Amino acid sequence: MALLSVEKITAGFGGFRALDDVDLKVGQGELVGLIGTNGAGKSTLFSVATGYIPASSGRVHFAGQDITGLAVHHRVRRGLARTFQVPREFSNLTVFDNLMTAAPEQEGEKLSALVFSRGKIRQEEERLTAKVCDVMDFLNLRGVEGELAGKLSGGQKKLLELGRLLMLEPKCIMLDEPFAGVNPVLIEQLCERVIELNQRGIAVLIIEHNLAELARIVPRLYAMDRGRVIAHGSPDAVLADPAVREAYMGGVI
Amino acid sequence: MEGYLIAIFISILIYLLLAGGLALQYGFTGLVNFGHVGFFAIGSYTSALLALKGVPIPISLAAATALAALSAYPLGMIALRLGGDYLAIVTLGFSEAVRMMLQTEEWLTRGMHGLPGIPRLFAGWVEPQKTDLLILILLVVVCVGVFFLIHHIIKSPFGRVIEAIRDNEVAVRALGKNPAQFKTRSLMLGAGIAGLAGGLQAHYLTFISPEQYVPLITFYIWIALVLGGVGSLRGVVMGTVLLVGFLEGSRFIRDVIGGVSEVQMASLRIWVIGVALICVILYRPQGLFGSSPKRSR
Amino acid sequence: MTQPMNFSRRGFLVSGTALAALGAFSGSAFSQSEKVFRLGALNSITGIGGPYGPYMLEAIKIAVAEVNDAGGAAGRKFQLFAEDDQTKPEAAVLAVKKLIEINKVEAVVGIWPSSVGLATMPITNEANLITMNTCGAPEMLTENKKGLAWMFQASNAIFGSAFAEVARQRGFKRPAVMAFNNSTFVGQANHFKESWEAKGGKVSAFVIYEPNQSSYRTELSRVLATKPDVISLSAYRPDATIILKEWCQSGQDCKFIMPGWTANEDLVKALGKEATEGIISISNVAASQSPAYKRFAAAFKKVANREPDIFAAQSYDMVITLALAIEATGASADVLAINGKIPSITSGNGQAVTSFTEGRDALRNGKPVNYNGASSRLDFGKHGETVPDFGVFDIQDGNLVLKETIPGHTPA
Amino acid sequence: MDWLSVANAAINGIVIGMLLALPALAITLVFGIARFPNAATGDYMTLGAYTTVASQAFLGGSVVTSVFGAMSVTALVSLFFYFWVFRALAERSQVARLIASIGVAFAVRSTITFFAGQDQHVVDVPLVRAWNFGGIRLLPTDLYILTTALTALVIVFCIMHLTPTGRRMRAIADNAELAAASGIRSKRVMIFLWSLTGAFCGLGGALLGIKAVVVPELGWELLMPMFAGVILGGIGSPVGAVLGIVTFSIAQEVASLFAGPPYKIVFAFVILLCVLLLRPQGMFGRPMAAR
Repeated sequence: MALLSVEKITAGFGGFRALDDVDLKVGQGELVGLIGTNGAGKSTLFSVATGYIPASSGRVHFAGQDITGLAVHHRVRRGLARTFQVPREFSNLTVFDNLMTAAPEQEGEKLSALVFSRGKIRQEEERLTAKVCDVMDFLNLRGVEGELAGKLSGGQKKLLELGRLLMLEPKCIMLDEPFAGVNPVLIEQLCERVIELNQRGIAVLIIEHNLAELARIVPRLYAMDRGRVIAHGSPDAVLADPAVREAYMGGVI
Repeated sequence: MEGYLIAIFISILIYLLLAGGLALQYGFTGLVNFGHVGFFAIGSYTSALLALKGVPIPISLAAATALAALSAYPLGMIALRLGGDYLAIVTLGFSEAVRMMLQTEEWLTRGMHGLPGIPRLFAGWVEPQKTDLLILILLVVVCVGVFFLIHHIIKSPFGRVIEAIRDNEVAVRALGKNPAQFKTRSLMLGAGIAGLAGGLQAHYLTFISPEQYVPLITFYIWIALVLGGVGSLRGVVMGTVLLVGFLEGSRFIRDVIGGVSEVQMASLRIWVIGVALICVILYRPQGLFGSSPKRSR
Repeated sequence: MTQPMNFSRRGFLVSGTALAALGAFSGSAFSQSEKVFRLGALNSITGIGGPYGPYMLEAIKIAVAEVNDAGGAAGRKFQLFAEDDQTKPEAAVLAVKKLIEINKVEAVVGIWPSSVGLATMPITNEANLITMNTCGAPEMLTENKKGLAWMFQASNAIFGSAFAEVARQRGFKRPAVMAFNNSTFVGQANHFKESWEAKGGKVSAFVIYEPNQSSYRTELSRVLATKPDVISLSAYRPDATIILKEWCQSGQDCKFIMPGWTANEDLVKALGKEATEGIISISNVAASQSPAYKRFAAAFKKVANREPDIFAAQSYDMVITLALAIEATGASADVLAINGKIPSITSGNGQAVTSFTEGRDALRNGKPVNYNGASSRLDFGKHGETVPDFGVFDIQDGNLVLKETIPGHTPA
Repeated sequence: MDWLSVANAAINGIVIGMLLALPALAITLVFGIARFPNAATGDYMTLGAYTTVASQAFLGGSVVTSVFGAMSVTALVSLFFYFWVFRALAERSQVARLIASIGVAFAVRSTITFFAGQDQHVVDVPLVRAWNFGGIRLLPTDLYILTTALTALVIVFCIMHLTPTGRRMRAIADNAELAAASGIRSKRVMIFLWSLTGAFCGLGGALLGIKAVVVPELGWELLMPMFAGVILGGIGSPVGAVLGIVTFSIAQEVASLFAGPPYKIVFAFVILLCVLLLRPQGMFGRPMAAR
């Protein structure tokens, strides 16, 4: 039984069909890649799966439940989390606060608690601080903990976004081009972390343009073109698929 | 002399409360509220009407705060569904709707005739000349309290989330939090503070009428925020002092320089505000007294 | 939190000191002479009062000059301090505090809207200041608890019933009412309706409109649809201009009764003779006949290059009345004593006078006087209200022509 | 309420709506291209009205030449503020530009009142009687205004669809990033945009001055209904702005027959809210995709 399964999804705006009858499955603890040219519908698929864009038909199932009609935040609370193509850091907050904010279901987010259970909040903050430190150690963000997130480099922002997801303790993470605009050293580091997370049992779905890097780490791959899934299977099989070669500029990969 | 200074400070402090509420909404949550004066009006009329019915002033002030905050709830629900761009026009429309209601529902508000004879704060406690001083002291206490509260809120986990919403709402949703919930609360908090300011003003002026609650008041508060700097409480305080100080201080300019007619002076005053606003935004985006926003821990 | 509060405290101190310095400056500059009466003018220079306030201030300046040129009242010269209330109560409160605290004025004249009158009354009462205004709200009378406020404009109630009286005398059968939505005009409209219906008539339409619109055609059509033979139009000049323009274009026949401060030469200038022909304009008095008015109008024209409106005339009278009261009480009298003299120098069987010098000379000869002003005979009721005679004018070929004078009376 | 008064109210709404369509179009174009609600729009109109009065009084020109004069003056002022203020704020937040435009509004209006005072002025045009068609009244003046507004709108739509600059303008309004990527030079477009919107505000103000009276708050007071109309039509959509403001004006006028004049604004506002809740992008706006 798949953890995330997208079934016969169609979506579009205006007269334009961004997704056309798309099926996609990510199993428990699996590491899956998603490739395609610009405008193939990859990011739109992410947005439909996570609830940012409504599907005009089709269903989304997660952990055995139909989540098609759920709001974004409800899906996240069930363990389905994503990053964005362009990093969406909280630019005027420090790296530390970015991570602290990400922790789910905090007592201190309730206004009444600010008055009535201040002790509880203090304990909670201490517990979360420890967790944030773990995450920062894991992602090597210790040195920049007090920096404003807006001042980080592109690669560090991607790490930070990954860190925020980790604070959520998700079951499945969807990474939208995590390596784009990141220097090679950091890519290496990011790759390792993603693999390590996957080994801890978190399912991962990655959109990536860097096919070489992707083929190296994922055992299974989907390819999309013009809103449809045109191939899926092992990286070698997908990359050899004529339809995929055709979509990628007449076979030059 | 002292009496006049007290009056100016009272007026500064009332604006300061309004600015504090708006700072919470815009400066820290990113809500573009252009109907702040509507909450101010609701507070004024609630407290005044209750007090005229014989309700003790502390209770009527509490009611004013509560009702202003509650009135923000449905507004938030509607406006937040529509998304950021629309909040400005929806809130502006709301404040005009409130004013029209105050003008029209004569059975309740006496319409354009206004409400005279509102019980004054501390009336009968001391000799009449001293009540203003007591009101000033009360306002200072209230302001310090409210700003302490705002400070406390923005340093809390709740504050972290609203600032995150200001910076990137989409990402907050990606963290499993419902921004609408936080935004509604921030809107209500700010509205409640404005309502309290309204109640205090009513019991200070002892006369209120719908003409006092025009959108210009909202714009003045925005100007104060932008002049001082949005992202910090220090900027908010300084911006308000500067604006009200200028509006009032410009009376003296004419006494001193002369040669400018009253009509021209009024035009000049607005002109200076307009040009100052442009220049601050162009050349000092963080405001005259603001530093770039940063959370300290 | 310590940070922001420190700063705000410093801000308070800095601005406070600056203001104190300025206050000391303006105070010291003017206080050499003891024989001065410090007079505050609180006018609506900007805001809705913008078309009237600046001219009221001009009128006050003319009167002040007249008194000072004659050597002052009981030897005391007027020293004028002018402030703009922006036609807003909360701005007025600060302005009046400044006049009291910094300029140490002993009387405030020229208050125009009722909202400002009502908002400043508690403050002026507390400071024992004489105030003279043109406010028409009935609450002014009840709030005038110390008897220090003097209403130079007839109250809405008196105005409204005078309108109804004129409508009846002219033989109209189906009057309609249109009014600008503010306390003065809504009050007038209500009293028109009441006093018309009290004598068994019916009002064909009753419309209160919102100001600041670019067209009032829908409101006007609603009134015209009931085919009234006369419309009681309580309006200011900008909205009256639009409404009359639209009425004229509609081609429907009907007359208008309007307050004199709107239906005057300026309105004719804005609209032309055709649209204003036959408008019935009601003012406090047969103003143009009074010598006080003639003298004032001549002086006013020199400065402002136009006829004074009724508010300007009232503002002029405020200063002259005050000057005569000071003259009657003597140089060393305090404010309350001066206030006490106001009724006796404006009514009673004293010698009728129409200017300050005339009144002063009579008073110096020990004769009682009765000042008949540029705006009305100025007889004050027991709450400080004027109950003037009304002059009924027709606009004919662009000129105001006096048709009759009717006595005003307070409705029961 | 009989149908005659409803019809007359609707006609009045159409005239006011068409008149306001000119500045509303300016608002929506600025919103689409420069990306902010320009609060100075109202005071550009006021400037247009005052310029018409002034050129009539001092230069003694006819109404038509005065109106053209007003259009050029507002276009120049609009360009001036583009070069001084809005160009420099292109990279800043929407709210920054909005607040700056409030500053511009204050500066323009106070400059006018400094020289012209607070009192009202009128544009000198002869009064003409209405034509009466069985109770439905049509004003010749209104027809002139309607024709002028329509002509101006047709011209601008032609410009936007037929000239290269106009096409560039629409491309930027559609998608600024894409337009920049495909090498559209936006400076010329911006100059064109600001002079066009300035001229339109000036024309709208002048026409309003002819229809009503010229007071300092003339344009400022109309900001709310104009923004509401633009939103109703869908922000950034030129056709939407015109239809939106006309619909809004008709709704306001007809509403005042039923709800009473003071609630006119409230009622029109409720309509706006309902439309937005059902169709958040406005009547003619396109839904925006999040990326």
